Amino acid sequence: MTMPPVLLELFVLALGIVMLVLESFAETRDRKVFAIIGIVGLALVFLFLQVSAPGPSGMVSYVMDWPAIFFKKVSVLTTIVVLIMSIDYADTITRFLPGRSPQSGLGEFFALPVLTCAGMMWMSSAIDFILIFVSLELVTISFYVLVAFMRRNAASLEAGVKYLILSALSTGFTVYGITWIYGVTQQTNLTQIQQVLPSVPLDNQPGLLFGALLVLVGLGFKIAAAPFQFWVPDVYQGAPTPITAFLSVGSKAVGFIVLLRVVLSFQSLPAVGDRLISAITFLAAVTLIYGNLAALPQTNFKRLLAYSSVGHAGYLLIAVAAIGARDSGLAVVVYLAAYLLMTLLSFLILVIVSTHSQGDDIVHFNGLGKRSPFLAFGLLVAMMSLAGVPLTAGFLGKFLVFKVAFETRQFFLIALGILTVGCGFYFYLKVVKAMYWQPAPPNVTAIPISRLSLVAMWVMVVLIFALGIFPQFATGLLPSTSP
Amino acid sequence: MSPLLFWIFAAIMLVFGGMVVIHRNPVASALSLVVSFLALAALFVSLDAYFIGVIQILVYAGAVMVLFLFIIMLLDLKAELRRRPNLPAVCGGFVVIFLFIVAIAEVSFRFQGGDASFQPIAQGPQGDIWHVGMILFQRYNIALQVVGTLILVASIGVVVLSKRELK
Amino acid sequence: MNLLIHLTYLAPIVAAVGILLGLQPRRTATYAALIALVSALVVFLGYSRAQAGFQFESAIPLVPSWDLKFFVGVDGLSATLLLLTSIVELAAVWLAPTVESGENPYYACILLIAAGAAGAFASLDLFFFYAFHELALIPTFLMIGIWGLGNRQSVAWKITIYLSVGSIILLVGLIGLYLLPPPQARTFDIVKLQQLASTGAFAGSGSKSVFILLLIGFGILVSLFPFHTWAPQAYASAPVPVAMLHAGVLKKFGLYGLLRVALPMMPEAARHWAPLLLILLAGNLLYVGMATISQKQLDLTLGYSSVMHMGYIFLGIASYNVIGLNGAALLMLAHGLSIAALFAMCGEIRRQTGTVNYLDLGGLGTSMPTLCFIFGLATFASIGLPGFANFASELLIFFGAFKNSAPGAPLNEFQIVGTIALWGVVISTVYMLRAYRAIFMGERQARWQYVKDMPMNLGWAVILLVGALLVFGLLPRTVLDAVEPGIRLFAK
Amino acid sequence: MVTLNDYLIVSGILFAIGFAGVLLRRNVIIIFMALELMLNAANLSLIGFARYNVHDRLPDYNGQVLAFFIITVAAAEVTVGLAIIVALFRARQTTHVEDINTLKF
Amino acid sequence: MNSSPWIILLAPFIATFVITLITERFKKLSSYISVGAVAISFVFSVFVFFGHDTSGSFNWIDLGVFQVKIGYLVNDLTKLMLLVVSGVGLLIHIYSIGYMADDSGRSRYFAGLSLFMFSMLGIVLADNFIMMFIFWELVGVSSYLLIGHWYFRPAPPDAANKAFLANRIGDFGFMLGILLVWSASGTVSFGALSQHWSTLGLDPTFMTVTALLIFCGAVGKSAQFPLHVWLPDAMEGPTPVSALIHAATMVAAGVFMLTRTFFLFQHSPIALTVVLWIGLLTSLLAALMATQQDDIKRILAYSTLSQLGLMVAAIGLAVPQAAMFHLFTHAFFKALLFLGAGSVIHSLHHEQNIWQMGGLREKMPRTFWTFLIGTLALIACPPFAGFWSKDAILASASGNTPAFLAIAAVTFLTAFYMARLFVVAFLGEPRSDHARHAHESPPVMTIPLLLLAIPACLAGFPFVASFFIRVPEHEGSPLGAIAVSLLAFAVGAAGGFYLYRDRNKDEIDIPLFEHKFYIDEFYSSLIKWTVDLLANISGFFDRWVIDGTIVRGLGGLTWGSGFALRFLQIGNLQAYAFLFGAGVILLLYLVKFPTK
Repeated sequence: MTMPPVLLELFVLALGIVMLVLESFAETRDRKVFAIIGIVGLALVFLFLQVSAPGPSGMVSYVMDWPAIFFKKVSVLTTIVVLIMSIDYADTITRFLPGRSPQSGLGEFFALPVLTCAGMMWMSSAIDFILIFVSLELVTISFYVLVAFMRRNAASLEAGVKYLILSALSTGFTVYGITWIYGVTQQTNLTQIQQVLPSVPLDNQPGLLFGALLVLVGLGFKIAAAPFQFWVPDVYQGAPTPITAFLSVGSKAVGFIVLLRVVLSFQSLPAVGDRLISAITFLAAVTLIYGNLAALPQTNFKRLLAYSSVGHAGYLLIAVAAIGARDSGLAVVVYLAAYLLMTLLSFLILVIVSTHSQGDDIVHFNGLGKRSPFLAFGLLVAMMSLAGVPLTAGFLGKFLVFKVAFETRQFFLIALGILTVGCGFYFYLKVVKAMYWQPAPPNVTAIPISRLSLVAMWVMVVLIFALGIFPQFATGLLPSTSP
Repeated sequence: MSPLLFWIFAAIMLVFGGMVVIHRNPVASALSLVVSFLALAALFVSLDAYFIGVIQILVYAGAVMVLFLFIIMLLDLKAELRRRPNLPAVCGGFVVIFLFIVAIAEVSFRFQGGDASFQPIAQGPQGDIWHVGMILFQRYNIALQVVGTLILVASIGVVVLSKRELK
Repeated sequence: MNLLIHLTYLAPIVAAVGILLGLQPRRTATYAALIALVSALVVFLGYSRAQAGFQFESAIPLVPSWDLKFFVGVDGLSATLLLLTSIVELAAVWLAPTVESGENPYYACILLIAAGAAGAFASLDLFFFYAFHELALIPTFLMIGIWGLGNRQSVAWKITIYLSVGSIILLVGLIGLYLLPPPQARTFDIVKLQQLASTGAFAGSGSKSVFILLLIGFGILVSLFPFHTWAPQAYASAPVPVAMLHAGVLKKFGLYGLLRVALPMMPEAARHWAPLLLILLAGNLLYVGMATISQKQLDLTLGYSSVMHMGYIFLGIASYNVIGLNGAALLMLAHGLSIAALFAMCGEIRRQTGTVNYLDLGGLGTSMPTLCFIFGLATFASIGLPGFANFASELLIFFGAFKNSAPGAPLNEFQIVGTIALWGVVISTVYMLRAYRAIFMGERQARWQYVKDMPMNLGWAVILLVGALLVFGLLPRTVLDAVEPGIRLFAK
Repeated sequence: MVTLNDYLIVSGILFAIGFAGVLLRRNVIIIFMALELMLNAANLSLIGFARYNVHDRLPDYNGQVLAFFIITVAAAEVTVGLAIIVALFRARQTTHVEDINTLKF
Repeated sequence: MNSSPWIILLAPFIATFVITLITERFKKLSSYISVGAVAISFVFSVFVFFGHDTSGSFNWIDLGVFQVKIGYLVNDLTKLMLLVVSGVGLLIHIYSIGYMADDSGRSRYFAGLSLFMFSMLGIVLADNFIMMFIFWELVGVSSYLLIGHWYFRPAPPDAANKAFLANRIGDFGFMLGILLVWSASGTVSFGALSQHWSTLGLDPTFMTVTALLIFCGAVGKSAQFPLHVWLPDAMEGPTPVSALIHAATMVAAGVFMLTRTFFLFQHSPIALTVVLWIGLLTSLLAALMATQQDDIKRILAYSTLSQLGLMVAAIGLAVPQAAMFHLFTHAFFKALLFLGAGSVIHSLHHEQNIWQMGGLREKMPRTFWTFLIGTLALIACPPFAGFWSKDAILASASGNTPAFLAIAAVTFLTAFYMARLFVVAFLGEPRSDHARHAHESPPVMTIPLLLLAIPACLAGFPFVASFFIRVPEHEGSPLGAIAVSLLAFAVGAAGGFYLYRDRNKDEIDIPLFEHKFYIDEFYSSLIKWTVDLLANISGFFDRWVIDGTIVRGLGGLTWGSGFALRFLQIGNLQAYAFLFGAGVILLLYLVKFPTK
């Protein structure tokens, strides 16, 4: 494709603006059409991405390499699924969003994710701290709005405030960290930083490490790594469910691409790079423990997924900590691809079920196996994959993570991984248990599913198995094995 | 800039920064913040960053602070009630803050050349605003677009979040 | 011909999907199991004993850069275990009781468990070897949780968590194994790995830690002492087909893994860890054996006995010579058949009387003579009486253990544990005969007079199992001649 | 003579003051102000570094550009943040952090 | 006729299968199949008897480095045993047709009998240890099945379990011995071992231990002290079974095996001594116990024990020929006695207490006379068969005074208790209704009695015996031995006769003997305090410590820490900010450059 890559983001941006404009002219029309427009537009973008190859971008702060394309795809795909979910969730949104017409505000709810998607796509390509910072903030600020979107819903607002304050705090640290990195290296561009790092004098290395660690803190916040994860359960629970899905997949994914790029460029100065790796190891350990252990007693499915999101960040961090291994980048990528599928699938079904049964506790899934076997099956597949049962995508991710960890001799993390996988089986199967073991509450009916969601669900189920059974799909994601 | 002026402005900035935290009345805090930011703008100027200094005054002291004050007035926030301080939390907070300052001091003092004075710079034909602009529109053009989007998103967000509720 | 082997796991998977989509469960499952059995039988009989090595190979390359393929094929050992799988599968499907609600998922789960086992035995690729086995974990969880008995929920949790932790340890071990050779030689191909092993690629210092990971991982899956406590209660609470498939077939995966992966590739590490394994398996034999004696219910007795019998197989494996390993291989088959038959009949007793407690039962032989007779045969098989395959294999295991010594030398550790194993035969006699006596013999209580003999479907299922035991017991060479060449490749 | 260290230390203290505000104040709006202090502290360091790194007898304007972006972003953040806080106040009649704790565990 | 041994072996095996699988419902047919099979075996045994010594085998298991062979080794010993086993077996099969005529489980019974014949013939034919062990076990199984034939009563299954377990304990030693033999020599073939065992240069202790372990097998199977307890209980089975298995053949298998493997003992004096004294101890104890029993079959059972003890003692005296000779004669007269007792029991509607009998002489003349012949043979009355064989043992003990005295004492006791049995059961007045209405058994039962009475009379005469067996030559002075033997016999028989003539109840009451030296009680408390206790401790430990405490504890600990971790998530924004800051500090101080 000869189209300048940067145009893709602009296209997405235009798409979002078009949706906004349409919103303002649509008086009584069904706003769900906007979401369909967004989905179609993003699907086009996805197809473009599918056929575009990496190449020079002609810009210093923006690259178009394989990871960039991959993470752009992740962003687009996530947004598509989020939009599909949003359609199902629209009724809940409008309930908490009074306006002139019954659907007022929905257009923004569909358009903002598209704009956020543009931010994520920029972030996937960013190799300059300035661009990283602004696109990160674009994503963050959209999320402020989206999380607090249901402004009649106290929980949504509370989540919004918590996210706002903590995210701004982490931004403060990130900025301070970037400042120090810039101060020591005199550069904001990662490629140039990588080049000048070996010549950083010994006295400046602590400052460099200080900056890098603070950046790590900020990114750790985005990817929900302990001990910077405290916002996650509360915000996930309070936010509108599609946005929770968006947060847990999109925000995390772009956090990881930036983290990978940063960590990788710091490898050129082992004194700092290795310390950064040990910091990540520490984060990985704490994250694994916290995410998986604290999930054990959960009874709310959304919070459970929040803790699970933290737990998976732990596994991903293992892969990042094993950056020295050949397939480390691949491990992150594959794990994220798997994580995307299984988490979005879980959220999709959560949206459908919770819309129907007015609640998102695990008990609301009781007897789902009997009430709606296909939904239950979809969720079963998602849970299996999250727990890491072989022949699903989640297993492939865990497999690669353990592989790279073994290659770099991260035995402590492996031991923790073993323990936490066991915990994971427990809390994921709790949902399975509710669906299949428990009797359904009396006088419930089968849950209606929109055709779009059904298609999306089956596509993801098939993809989960496809990725698990044919790993070449996954390895094909990233031909050059490291970003 | 002479060291004296630097220290004066630095002191103003820190003291009023502290006032933001200490004052129980939100309005006082906000006004202290304005003063602190003005001093900060002076420090920017002392670093030959005139453009940033101006922006700081325009955006922060001008726009942001007005917004803050406006909201405080709008919500009619009263002074915080004196609540019993949670002693362990306060102590913990101070320990964390202290350790953080120590960490910053350590890396700062180790910074090579940190104790040397700044190299003089030439006053070229173009002011710093020219340089900043060149970089902004050439090298970081794309970032500028992103920021544009960001502001768009922010304005949509504000609209969505505070649209009047019509019955 | 090469495609037949695919049927052993594909037939049940396809049938399971079909059943989930609404096909008539019982008939579909039976046909699928029959197809699997016929193809396994053809593979077993068609396996050329003269050529040895892996046959019926077929591979689909997946990830060339890792040398990851979907690669199936059999040697004598896996052909035998495939046969075991499909026999037990057919029996389990055959005798599965009528389920009031959710008959479709019930049969689908049975088939999936069997398919997991079959796939694991057929795979010649480490990745799928592992993956297939764990695939069976979730159906097991569902089956025990939904259709189990007694304390089913906590039991389902326990077995699932326990086995998943075991599996993940195993996974780490397998990854370690994959990473042991130099990067350009790395492969998931078991055949290639075995060739690599003969060049000493795994002899490095890492092999010992990899081996212990594999040993513990496989050990947990096989209920090696002291990681055994999941097994008895799980089997007691599981629905009958699950107990049969799990205790009979799925559990053999760990042993198969040791024979297929751990031992051939890391012989030195195997010898290094043999003393530890000996101590642990002595725990299986003696300690678990004693614990079995103290059980007061048939299901728990069978569950514990199944744990105990793993000790023999481990002994065969620990002794690491042709005799012991062949014995272990044969005992895997024999134990699978006998424990499946026993669990099947235990389920029938419980179905009719509602109890398997020894104190409540007695004299059932009068009411159910056929069941009593076949149960007796299975009992004899499980305590290792000649005529049944269990005897031949235990015999080989004892000889294998005693092979590891210099003539006339004082007892070494193998012989001591061998002696314990021999005493284990007495222990198993004690508990099995006690059980048989308590259930079938003596005077019949009045309340059991309406108990009927077992139904036809169960009858044919257990006759299939016990008949196979007798055939292999009388003609052990049918199995051993196929297994032995593969074992001789790496053991003396 | 004013050195880079002086700026860095002052900036560090300002950052710490901001952080202290976040930790100690109960009013969300004040906390938000404190966060602005932190961002500005970062800016001070940034400009300091930019002035310190002299190329061709000119300061490194990259740092100033970054500072510019930070200011812009911070402004946008403030507007959205205040909108959320206002919405929260309307829903709950409070801006105290202790009252915002229905979501927990 | 090389296939003859195979036919001998397989005929009963096929019968077992056919009966079990096909003719289970046709009870008569089943019994004829069984008898027919044993008849085939007998006919071919006769062929083999007159044939040459042969051997042949095939590999049952072949692992290259290790083979398990199934083969036969036909020599004098084999021929004799084949004849005895199939001959006595045939008669007892025929007898069973009558005895079990109205038993509902007849097919099962005959299947068991055929299985037993198969296994016993397998032992006899075996040419190596492993094959012998295989059939050894099978004999145990068939014995278990037949003892437990009436499984719906409480006692037989218990007895069956006991028998099986005792055998298994013996087999434990036996197998261990086989393993040691094999690990030392690399072979299990009798042929190879008998030639090379003594030339392997093994440690004497090792040889002794090995021999004694092998002897364990015999202790179990031949019910020697301390594993003798099962045999009397085994009388719960149908009487023909007791005759065939627990008197004539199976229990003799131990002696046969010791003879077969005598090369192991030959060079190990300690082992021989142990064997001798185990045999003598068993013999004495059993004889003492027998004097106080009231059950006709039990008395015979104890006498079997006692006689087996003598045979074992003969092995211990290094005269296996004498043991075999006694085995040979004993098979006939003990089978005869049991069948006679069976005839009595059958006719008295399963009354087994001798004090409920009496006066059967007139009512059951054929049984009476044949039983008398059997008794005389057993108590070594010249010239009946038992006299000759027991004399041979006594003679070989002449160099060993304690052993000699013990054997003499056994002879005396045997004569005494058999006289007691005979007098009480057959003479005097009937003491119960059953006895009063007794009648002679049908010919299908009495003809085997008559046929067995012939060898019981004649088999001992050297000219007859030497046709079948190499009769041991008497060493030293046979006269003294004969004299002592005769004296002991005469005193015992006379004592028994006079003490119990016309008595209605036992005048002598020795609880120690009556309660079998309290050995059963001792065992059951031993089992209770060791096995069951250990089992319960293990069970408890497994349930509550390993599973309950460790496994569950770990699970609970994990869950609990998860629960505790949740309390960090208290919902307060500032707490999160604080934790965030603390995290930053932790990270900064954990990972930093060393300060200058």
